[in-house]
Amino acid sequence: MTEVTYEARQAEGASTRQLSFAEAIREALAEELERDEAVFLMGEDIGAFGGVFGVTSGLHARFGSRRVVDTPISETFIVGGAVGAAITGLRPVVELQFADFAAVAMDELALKAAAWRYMHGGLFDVPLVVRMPEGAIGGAGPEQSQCPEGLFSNVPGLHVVVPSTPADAKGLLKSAIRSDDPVLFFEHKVLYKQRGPIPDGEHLVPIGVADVKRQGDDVTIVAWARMVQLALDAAERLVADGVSVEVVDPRGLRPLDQDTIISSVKKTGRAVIVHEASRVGGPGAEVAAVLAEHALPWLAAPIVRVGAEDVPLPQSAHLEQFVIPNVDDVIAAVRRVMGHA
Amino acid sequence: MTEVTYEARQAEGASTRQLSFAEAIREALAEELERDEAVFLMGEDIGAFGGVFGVTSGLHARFGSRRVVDTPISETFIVGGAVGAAITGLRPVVELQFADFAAVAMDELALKAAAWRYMHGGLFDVPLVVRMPEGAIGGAGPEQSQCPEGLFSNVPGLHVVVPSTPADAKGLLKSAIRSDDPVLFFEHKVLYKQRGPIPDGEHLVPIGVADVKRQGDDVTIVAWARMVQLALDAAERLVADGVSVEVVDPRGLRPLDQDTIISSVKKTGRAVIVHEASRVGGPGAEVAAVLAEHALPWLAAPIVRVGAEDVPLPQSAHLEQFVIPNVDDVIAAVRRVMGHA
Amino acid sequence: MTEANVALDKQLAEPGVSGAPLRQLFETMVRIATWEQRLLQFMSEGHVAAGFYHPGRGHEAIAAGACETLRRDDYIMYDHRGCGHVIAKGVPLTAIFGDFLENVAGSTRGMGAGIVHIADPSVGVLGQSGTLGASFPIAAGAAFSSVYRGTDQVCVCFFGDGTANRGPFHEAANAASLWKLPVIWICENNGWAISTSVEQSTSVADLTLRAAGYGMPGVRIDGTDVVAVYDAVSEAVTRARRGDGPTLIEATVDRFRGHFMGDSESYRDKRSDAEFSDRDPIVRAERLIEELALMTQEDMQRLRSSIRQEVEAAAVEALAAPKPSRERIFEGLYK
Amino acid sequence: MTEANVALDKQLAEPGVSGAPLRQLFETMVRIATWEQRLLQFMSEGHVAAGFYHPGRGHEAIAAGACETLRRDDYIMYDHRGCGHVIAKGVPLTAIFGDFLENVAGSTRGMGAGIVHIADPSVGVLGQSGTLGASFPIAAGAAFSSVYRGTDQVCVCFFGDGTANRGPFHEAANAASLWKLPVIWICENNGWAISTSVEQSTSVADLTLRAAGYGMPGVRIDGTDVVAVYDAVSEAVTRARRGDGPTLIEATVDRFRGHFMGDSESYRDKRSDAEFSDRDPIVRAERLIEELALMTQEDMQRLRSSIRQEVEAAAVEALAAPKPSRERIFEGLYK
Ligand SMILES: Cc1ncc(C[n+]2csc(CCOP(=O)(O)OP(=O)(O)O)c2C)c(N)n1
Ligand SMILES: Cc1ncc(C[n+]2csc(CCOP(=O)(O)OP(=O)(O)O)c2C)c(N)n1
Ligand SMILES: [Mg+2]
Ligand SMILES: [Mg+2]
Repeated sequence: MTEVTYEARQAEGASTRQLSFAEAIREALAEELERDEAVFLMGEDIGAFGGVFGVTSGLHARFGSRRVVDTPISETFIVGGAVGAAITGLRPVVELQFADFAAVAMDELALKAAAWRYMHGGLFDVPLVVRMPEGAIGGAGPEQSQCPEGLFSNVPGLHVVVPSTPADAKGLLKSAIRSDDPVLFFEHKVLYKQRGPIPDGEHLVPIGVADVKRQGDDVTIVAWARMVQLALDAAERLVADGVSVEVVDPRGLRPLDQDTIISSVKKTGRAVIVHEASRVGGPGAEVAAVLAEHALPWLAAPIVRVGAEDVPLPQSAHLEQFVIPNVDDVIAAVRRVMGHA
Repeated sequence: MTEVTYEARQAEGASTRQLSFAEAIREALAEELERDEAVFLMGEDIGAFGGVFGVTSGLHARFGSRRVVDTPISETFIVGGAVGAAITGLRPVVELQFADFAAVAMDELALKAAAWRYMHGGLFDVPLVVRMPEGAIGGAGPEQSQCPEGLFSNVPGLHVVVPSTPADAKGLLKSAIRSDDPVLFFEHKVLYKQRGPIPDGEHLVPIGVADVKRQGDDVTIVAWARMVQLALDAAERLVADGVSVEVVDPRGLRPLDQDTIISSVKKTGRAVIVHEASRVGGPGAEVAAVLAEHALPWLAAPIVRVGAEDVPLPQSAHLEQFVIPNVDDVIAAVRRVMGHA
Repeated sequence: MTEANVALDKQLAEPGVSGAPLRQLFETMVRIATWEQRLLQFMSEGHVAAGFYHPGRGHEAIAAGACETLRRDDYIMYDHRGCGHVIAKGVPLTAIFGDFLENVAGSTRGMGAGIVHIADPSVGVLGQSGTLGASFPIAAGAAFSSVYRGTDQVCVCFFGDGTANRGPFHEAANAASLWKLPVIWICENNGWAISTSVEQSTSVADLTLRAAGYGMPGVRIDGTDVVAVYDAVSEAVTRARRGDGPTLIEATVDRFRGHFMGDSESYRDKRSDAEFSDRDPIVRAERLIEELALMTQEDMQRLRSSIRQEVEAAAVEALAAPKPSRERIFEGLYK
Repeated sequence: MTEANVALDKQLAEPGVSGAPLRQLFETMVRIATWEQRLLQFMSEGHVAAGFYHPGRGHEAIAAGACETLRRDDYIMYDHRGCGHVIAKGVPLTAIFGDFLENVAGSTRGMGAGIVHIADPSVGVLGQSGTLGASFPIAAGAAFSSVYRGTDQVCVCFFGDGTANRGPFHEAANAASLWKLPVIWICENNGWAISTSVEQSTSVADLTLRAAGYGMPGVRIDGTDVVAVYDAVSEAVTRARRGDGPTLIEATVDRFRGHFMGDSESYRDKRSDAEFSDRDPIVRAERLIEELALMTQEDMQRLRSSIRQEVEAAAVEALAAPKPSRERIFEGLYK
């Protein structure tokens, strides 16, 4: 497994194919289905229909209904059944149609998938991936728009992976499928159509390793999923202010790559944390806490968290925009930590 | 509604009755059942049996099966049904037999109870209390020992209440039952038998107001539920070291009484956060984040969080003790922030 | 088949119109379909986003027939398929348009419709759960509440065939039957859950087979026959009101416009126009009305055009309302 | 009642012992009961905490009869009631004692038993879910896995009457029947879930009425009759192995020692000794063995005492093992 660093990625960028985020995921699924007979997909409408976001499109035609399985609307079965399959030798990759539906299979995710091996003395592997399309898309409402990855920050036994680029999505998903541990894999729905370079050949990205998406000196923005693009846009616009922004994408929350985040903040002395989930009690808290524990003497300014307002996501697309963070919010936060408030 | 301050509580201490934590909860339930016909209790074995921890003992005999309702083992019905009752004029107080079972009713708690009013335009009240016995009791295992209050820190629409004394339990529960919002009410099982003074007469404690359980100058320990006693014990033992510890009990996580916590830390310059849930990604992160945002210049030392190890709670009582925090861990943390590490 | 099952089936097999107010049922169905037609126009005009609406065309008889048997203070829990339920239960058309237009004329005062949150306590419309299946326990809880409060309100819970396989059905159905709560479970079986056919998702061809497992009657009806719906639900409501508990009704029906607006339905066979009109509850009611000479073609035309006007007026009124300002997001969360 | 239902009932009504290996079944039951007796001694000696153990006395025939029909590589998901299932499936007694003693002799290598986590993949014991009901989908998933892998392993899922009302049953039962997965659902109906009687919790008196709702046979048997259990489960296993899908078996039984050790059972009527022995599966098997002259009283005594020795040896061996050190808590979480 080769670790893909920022520099390597930049270097290879030119020579590689362009795929959308959805295509990259599909390619990872196809490659792993091809490679390992124990891998199968299961979920609602993922078969001939290709999934409600088209991610698994074509896989049913290629691999057949034994490997790509449409299920009833039964999320506790989808996840719980996958746990049963995983502890008996298979490598299920299941899809919850919307990440929000984690709530109807919470026990299956947080206690069955996560703890089965541990509570049964290490006797089983649980090689299970749960793919979860997440995030606001303009009007899907509080039950089909959340970014619930933070719910699992406190669940030992799980890996929580949240890619922000097609290449990361492909490389991380392949690592997830090969992992003998359960992995929750969050895919921001807005990213599905975004394109980016994909390295040729076998491409694996290790779980739990952050990626510095942009280097800078004055302030560190920790952001993941769709917020990485916001952070990069903010960074670009802040160049005019003479502010040099570093963007660290942890690419997942569990394990959280504390070292990369801490080193970056030790260098810049300032931290802004950006996520789409609501700010109060949100997943950024852990990042802030880690910094308050390990980087306090280096912090030249209070940490600022940017996240959604402390309300459920309104189903009105008009109101939704007022709730989730935008690039201006990120810029304002950076200015605040820079003292330009 | 009278706010009960630390001083008031101390003053009245002498003249009041002593009740156990369980008795205090029972008294609150009885008083509210008596006061308001719309209040009813629902849960598994809470009727004639009095609940597996005996908390509702005697209430069925006094109020009958209309007001104190035994249910099937059906947690989605218990919580979801309570939402249905709450939006049609009743004030259900339901019990999940173990707080861990929140996981099997997560959608009902986090999206139905929490968001029903909001997503339906404010047209309904959801006066619902969910009582949840939580915490490690020596060998109940990973599915019957958790302190899952932190799962709800990021759920707008809920109140999250976690009392540590009989008086707080009574006063907060009564406020919770009278609230028109949904309240999750966590009761640490180890506290059930512990006794403390209860003010005579109507006793209400407002939700979202922290209580300074001990005053001190050098370091602030933020702790709740069973950990308050650990913090107080640690404080007592640290007197010998010449360390003066302030113990702030937020008495709940949502809303989090930031002001009290921030003021205390501004005074002491040092913060230790203690909870029984596991440390990584745990509920203490939000407290640390709030301090990193609002009290950074006052912090003389990095924040230290004390929580369970980052593993599920082993079902072995012998191993459990190595996982959850004890008073020595708290003392070590205080010494660390005091620089005696 | 349970006894009650057989009894009801027999009764429904009798020819004629029972006591159903056919004219009224027809009117409601036309109102539902006309409302949806106008919503589609809002979509093509760009006023409403199309992707989140799940058209109800073909399902009108279930909402109309069922709600006609209810009192204003009875409750319903509806689902994402169309807006027939809330229209039939009496939520003002302007309010429903306002929800889709995401403006303050909406029932949710600007929170929008989404998928789908419309509510009106004054007519017993309790709202919807976007996570399918969560409505089951809430419906049982509302029914519990009416018993507790000593009213005889009933609660109708509408859901799809796909949703029938969610676990909370089991918990809610057991509790409701155990305590003889006044719930009527109405499964609108349109044969599909998105792209997944009921044969692919469900271990029994007849969902009413599940009723006996809870000790309630199960009744399978043609959900495109508004009279059959009215009769079956009337019986179930009577039963529920007199304290005899829930009924499970499965109404078979056709999903005319795909799962969501724009669904190409590549996964299923195309149907002919004749097949559509045979499964069109409005066409079927029209035929019956003519047969029974309850109204002339002219009467029906007049009715249609007056409803078109009513709907148009509501649309115009709704469109005039403003969207809420940013502050709206902070309202209605806590008291 | 379904057809398969009737057929099985008829077969079970025939007198005689079918092909059941009664001697073996008796031995397994005695082993289960003797093991539990020794565990209680560990409790009174203070080696094991009493509060979390849910004694299985009275339920022995179900575990013994069911597991006797299985191959070593077949799977079981058991529940919290006693340790009959894991004993009958072949987990070494020493390992089970070791789990309760929280030491490294245990199957979970020192993690302890808890409520209850014992596992042994080498004999198909997949573990248990402390949140009741979560075993249903896991069992269906294991059965899915054997079909996927092209083996003919079956999975037996044991659960209580109270747990039967959890939602995941619905999802798992539907999926298992839909795909004809080799699962056997065995409900051990002891009439109680803690203090709540089955009448108070369940809307039907006969849980097998729920089978038809999934399109599977439902079989109700006397769970204190080990031969009836063996026969019913044999039939279900055959059916499952040949690809005809799940069966729901409800075995009625008596919970002899209360919900947990120390439960005063103030909530139910006291039973006489005669009532107990009539519902004692071991006493009943003894009577049958005598009747059929399969063994003499002496034979049985010898068997009992040899099992007592076997159990005692396991207890002694287990007790000698050390508790793990603190580092154990960091093992087995991630790979
Ligand atoms: C718990 C849950 N799972 C999946 C979905 C996504 N989803 C929305 S509509 C739908 C199909 C519903 O089918 P059915 O119940 O038959 O209703 P129909 O659309 O046919 O009217 C699905 C799977 C959801 N909203 N909630
Ligand atoms: C989801 C869940 N709810 C409640 C419990 C608590 N609980 C443990 S055993 C039990 C009773 C189970 O009754 P039953 O299924 O009939 O099994 P029995 O104890 O009678 O063998 C309950 C309620 C649990 N463990 N999990
Ligand atoms: Mg459908
Ligand atoms: Mg039982």
